[in-house]
Amino acid sequence: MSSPYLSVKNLSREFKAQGRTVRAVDNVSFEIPAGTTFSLVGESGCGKTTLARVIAGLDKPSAGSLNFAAPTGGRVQRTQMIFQDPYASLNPRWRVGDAIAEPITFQNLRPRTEVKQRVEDLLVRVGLAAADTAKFPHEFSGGQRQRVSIARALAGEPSFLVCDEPTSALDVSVQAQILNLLKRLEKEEGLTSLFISHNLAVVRFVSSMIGVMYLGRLVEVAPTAELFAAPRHPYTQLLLEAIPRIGQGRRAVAVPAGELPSPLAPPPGCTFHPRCPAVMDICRREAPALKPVAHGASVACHAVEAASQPIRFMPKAAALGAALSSNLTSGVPA
Amino acid sequence: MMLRFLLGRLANAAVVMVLVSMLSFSLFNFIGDPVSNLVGENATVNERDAMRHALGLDQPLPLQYLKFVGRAVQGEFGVSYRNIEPVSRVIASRLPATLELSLVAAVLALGVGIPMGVYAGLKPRSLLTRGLQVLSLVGISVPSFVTGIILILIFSIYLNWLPSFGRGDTVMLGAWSTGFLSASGWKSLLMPAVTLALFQLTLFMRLTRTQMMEVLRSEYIKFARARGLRERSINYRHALRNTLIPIITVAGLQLGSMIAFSIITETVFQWPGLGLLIIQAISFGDVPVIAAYLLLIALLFVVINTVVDLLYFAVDPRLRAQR
Amino acid sequence: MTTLNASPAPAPLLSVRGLRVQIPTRHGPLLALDDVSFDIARGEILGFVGESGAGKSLTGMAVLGLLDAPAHIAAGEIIFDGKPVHALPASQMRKLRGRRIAAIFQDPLLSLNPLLTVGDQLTETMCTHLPLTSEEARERAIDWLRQVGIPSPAERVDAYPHQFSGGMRQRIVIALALCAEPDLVIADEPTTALDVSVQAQVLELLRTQCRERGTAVLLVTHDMGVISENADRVAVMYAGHIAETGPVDQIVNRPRHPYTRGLMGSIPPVDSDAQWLQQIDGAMPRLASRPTGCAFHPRCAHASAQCVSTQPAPHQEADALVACWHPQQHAPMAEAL
Amino acid sequence: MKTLMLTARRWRHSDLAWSLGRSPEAWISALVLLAYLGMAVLAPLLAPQNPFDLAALDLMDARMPPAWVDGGQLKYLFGTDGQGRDMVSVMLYGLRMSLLVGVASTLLSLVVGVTLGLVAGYVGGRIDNVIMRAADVQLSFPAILVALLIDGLSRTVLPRAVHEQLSLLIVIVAIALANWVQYARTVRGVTMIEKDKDYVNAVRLIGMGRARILFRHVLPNILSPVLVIATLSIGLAVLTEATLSFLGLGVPATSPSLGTLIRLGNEVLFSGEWWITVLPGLLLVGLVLSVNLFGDWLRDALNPRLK
Repeated sequence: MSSPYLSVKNLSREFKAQGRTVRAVDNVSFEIPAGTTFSLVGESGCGKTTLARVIAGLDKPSAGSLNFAAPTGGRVQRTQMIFQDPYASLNPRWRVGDAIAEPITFQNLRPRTEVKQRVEDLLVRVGLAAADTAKFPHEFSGGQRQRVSIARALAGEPSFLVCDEPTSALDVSVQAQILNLLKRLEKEEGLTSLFISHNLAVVRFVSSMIGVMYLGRLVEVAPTAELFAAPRHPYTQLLLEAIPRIGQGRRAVAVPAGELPSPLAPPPGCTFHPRCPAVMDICRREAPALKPVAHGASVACHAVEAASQPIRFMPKAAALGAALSSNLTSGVPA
Repeated sequence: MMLRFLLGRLANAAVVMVLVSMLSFSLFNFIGDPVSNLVGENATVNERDAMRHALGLDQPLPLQYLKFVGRAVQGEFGVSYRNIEPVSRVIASRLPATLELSLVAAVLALGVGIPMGVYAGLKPRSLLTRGLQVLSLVGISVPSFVTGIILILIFSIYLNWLPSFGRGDTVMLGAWSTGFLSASGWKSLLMPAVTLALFQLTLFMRLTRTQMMEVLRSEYIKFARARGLRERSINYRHALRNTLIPIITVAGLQLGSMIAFSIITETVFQWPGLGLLIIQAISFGDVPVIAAYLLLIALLFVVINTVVDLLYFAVDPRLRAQR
Repeated sequence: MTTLNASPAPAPLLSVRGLRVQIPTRHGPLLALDDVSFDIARGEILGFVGESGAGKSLTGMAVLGLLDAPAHIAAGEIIFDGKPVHALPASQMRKLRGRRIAAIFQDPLLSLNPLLTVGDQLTETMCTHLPLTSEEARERAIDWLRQVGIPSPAERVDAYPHQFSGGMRQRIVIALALCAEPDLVIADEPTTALDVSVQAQVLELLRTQCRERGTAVLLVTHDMGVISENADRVAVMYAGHIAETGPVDQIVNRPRHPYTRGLMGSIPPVDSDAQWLQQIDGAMPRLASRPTGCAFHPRCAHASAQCVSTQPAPHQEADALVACWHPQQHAPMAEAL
Repeated sequence: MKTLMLTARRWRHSDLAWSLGRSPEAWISALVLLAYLGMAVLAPLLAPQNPFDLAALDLMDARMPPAWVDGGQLKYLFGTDGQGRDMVSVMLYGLRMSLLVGVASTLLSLVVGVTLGLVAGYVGGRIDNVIMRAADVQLSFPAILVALLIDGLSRTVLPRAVHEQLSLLIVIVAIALANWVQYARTVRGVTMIEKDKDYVNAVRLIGMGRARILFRHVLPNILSPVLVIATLSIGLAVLTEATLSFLGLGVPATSPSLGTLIRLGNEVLFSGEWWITVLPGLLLVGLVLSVNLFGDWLRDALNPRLK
């Protein structure tokens, strides 16, 4: 395991809302080895975007620390970010060429004469045409705009890249193009990156290490293959089961009870206990700490700690055979 | 929740009132040397000092300010230079005229403006709506004094149906002189009220129309249509209710400014209200009246503002019942 | 326009033939839907999948008669329960909506009127279409809230929409759609705005409620997983045209149309590791710049002169209808990657 | 030069030019506005008589009706006013004064309002609170009243002679002070939305300071809403000036504006000389109407949602 490029220790971020303090990010710690992609996955309100903004430096943490190791190969520690909404991540009144050139000129990464050529190279590298420099953002599709954002991020010659749901607003075929592009560029540039998403399939494709977040807390961290092969935390199992599968037809999904509680009033103790099938007394009182288990994974759950080997909280959904044939017999009730 | 909202509004109101009272206090003391007005230009120095002492102007500023506020609270604003009468009595005698005029104008503006706006919002293509839009454009382009003059030209000079100035004969109800009880009162009230209402009326119409069209484009109206609800219910029970909520706040603010607009209308029609009083006070430099008027307008604005907020709170369930 | 094979099954609840929707713009009329034909049987869940701008929601709105002006039906017919409805006067179409054809929209936070209680909105919908006194309607409203899984319905019936979570609100929207007992529900991206755990619950609710009542569903979504687990048959839309229609198992596991195959390939797998996603280069053409012939030909590896010149008519391939001159042999998807 | 060509080309194809051509109200009001501007600028050349050159006035011609009314003379097309001044000339100069004050005060309130709005929106926190509280206090006094108070009080504070020279400046400042809140609030709203947008975050990541981001990135995006308010508020400013002059508090009598002319006319309304007040009134309404018409079109044309 190469030395961690970024290590996050007990990071928290609180907000004042309607007279109450809300801990959007609650005492999170993890490390990202150099040159790898670490993903944070979770549903809305779990704090992954807030955490990403703090790590990128756009927001200050309320507590905890964040330190980058010195990048290898004489590079300078610089962070760049790719955002979710392609329509808000480019200044509508600026030509894309100027937007890409700005990080270069402002941080004078290139002599003035070479800037124009550098911008054109970057555009070609992300799959656009050199002549696009003079165009305005409204002349591009969503997918093309994300390519411009990627080109602008690369222009800043970052050593660390934060991707905040970069493909959630895109259609599937365009998403595939952007994910392939990101994967290729990260390898070529040797970037270390943090990837944020609510889609486990996308996360599986891009990352080497995955952290699952629930209501501001990191409930499970594991290498990608391990997390999908043997999910340990009940919430991770719930997430994996709930994702609709393709090609297996109707499945008897054990639909998890309860609603996602509002971050304004998190339940006491382990915040997942109201929805957990193996809830114990201790779960209602005390929040479990994130403890390492086998194969480089770590999990925060009293039940897992207590049990000797992994527990199957959620029954694996049995495929109900092929989808109903077309002559409309009334289907087996799910 | 409701209490915290109320306290917030009252605190806000207090801040505005303090700021305005400081403004009017500074008017009172630093502008137009009150002493020379009372003592006369060529008074000797010690006569001036005696007067200054009598009026307590030599005391430290904050003390003077507190005494000023103390007196203001009891409605004591000193003596009007122009009418040599206590300011409070001058204002009290003029208040009913302005309030009655503004009330009728407000009813006219709301009663006609909003329904026209609703109609224009519901039927954007109809001929009447186009006509209303042209009318509304003219309405906000014509200054109220020009409207007044044109009305006087037609109805007073040319047709001689209505008096072109004054308030007609009024009846005293205790301290309140009202023009509502006499035919001539109403006849002289008609034109000024229309002049005052026209500007606000067009504003309400345009506002209601835009808001109505906004609501009609919303998702819950589309869902209501998808459920096959009757057009009447969609337009009035669903759309209108959601349109009126934002209108309340703006209507409140606009009615507050109605009082200020009355200045022009009262000047054109020589309507014996506060508007005319303040014009005369300004051109004469009658500082106590100006200062008192300032405080009164600010108080009126703050009261209307708070009432509007409370109304907003009462009507919109999203504010009232927190989850 | 070919006639579909008159399968022995009963007459379809809804049958759409050669539907063409035009949107006049300053650059001339745009063809948003081009010769769209499909059937929905009673109690069947037909999925409509495709990328944004393909025209799937537009089809739903055309069936409901709620096309936003200036879009309008330029040609084709919509037969509902044997009667043509595409040219019905507004007053008659209104009676149909809610009572016979209902709708569910995407964003639960916007679909409910914020100023009326959920009870009011339910009772009004029922009283508009069903002969009920207000007490009966209120009773049914509470029962409906219970059926869609709202806890303590008797108290919550008088609550306002902002007092419910996103998932709960979408359940209320489903109740509102079904409470007038329609035969067909147009569900336009019903769970796109919800989190995955809540999405599973809402889809399961929609499926069971419609199954129990024999209500047919036109399920419009861009999520192939939602289609695969919920739809009986599916139509794949591309640039205002149906590329392929058929039973979900055949379309998902043995797609014939190159676009469907490309679409399936570009979906990141959940249950397996992938190094590279199959990528369809280029992007779906905007309405204003639709290519001649088959709209997919510029991005298709198998395009021929015929594809460029004439638009392929749908023809039978096993149980599916494919609009392509060179449908791919039915090699299962696994090898195709 | 190249960028000018580029922008001109972009303008011709843009939606703005297209919608201008399509809506008659827009290009008619645009033409009328240009005509007004031309009349105002060329007033000295167009006016048959210099109303301020007392020698040229002939008291005998005072209060003469317009040419088409019996008793009128062709020499004074619109008749003459109480001091024998030719109505056409005095109205042209009046228009010039009204436009001058209207545009000047709008520009002043624009600069003040936009700057305060930007700072309040971008910086937020206490400064935002202070500015918005000031706006609240300001809002409690409608524009006319604020202008009135400032103008009136300056009349009592400054000695008469000084007041005469400065009165033009005072009126402009008074109207500007009354209208800045509109700009401040709109700009604050737009700035608060834009500053959270990702393109601002992207620039913050390369270490650019807040002020530079404000002017390089946020400012260009608030121009179109500001432009719309500016157009509409010119009409309002002209109206406010006319009202002040009508109440006798506006521009000095030596250089009358349309409002002053209307006031002078109003004093003689009852003795039958209706044209002295009606004609300047119509000119004023025509100006404000075309400004509002053009402003309405501009707002719809620039409104992204309606496009």
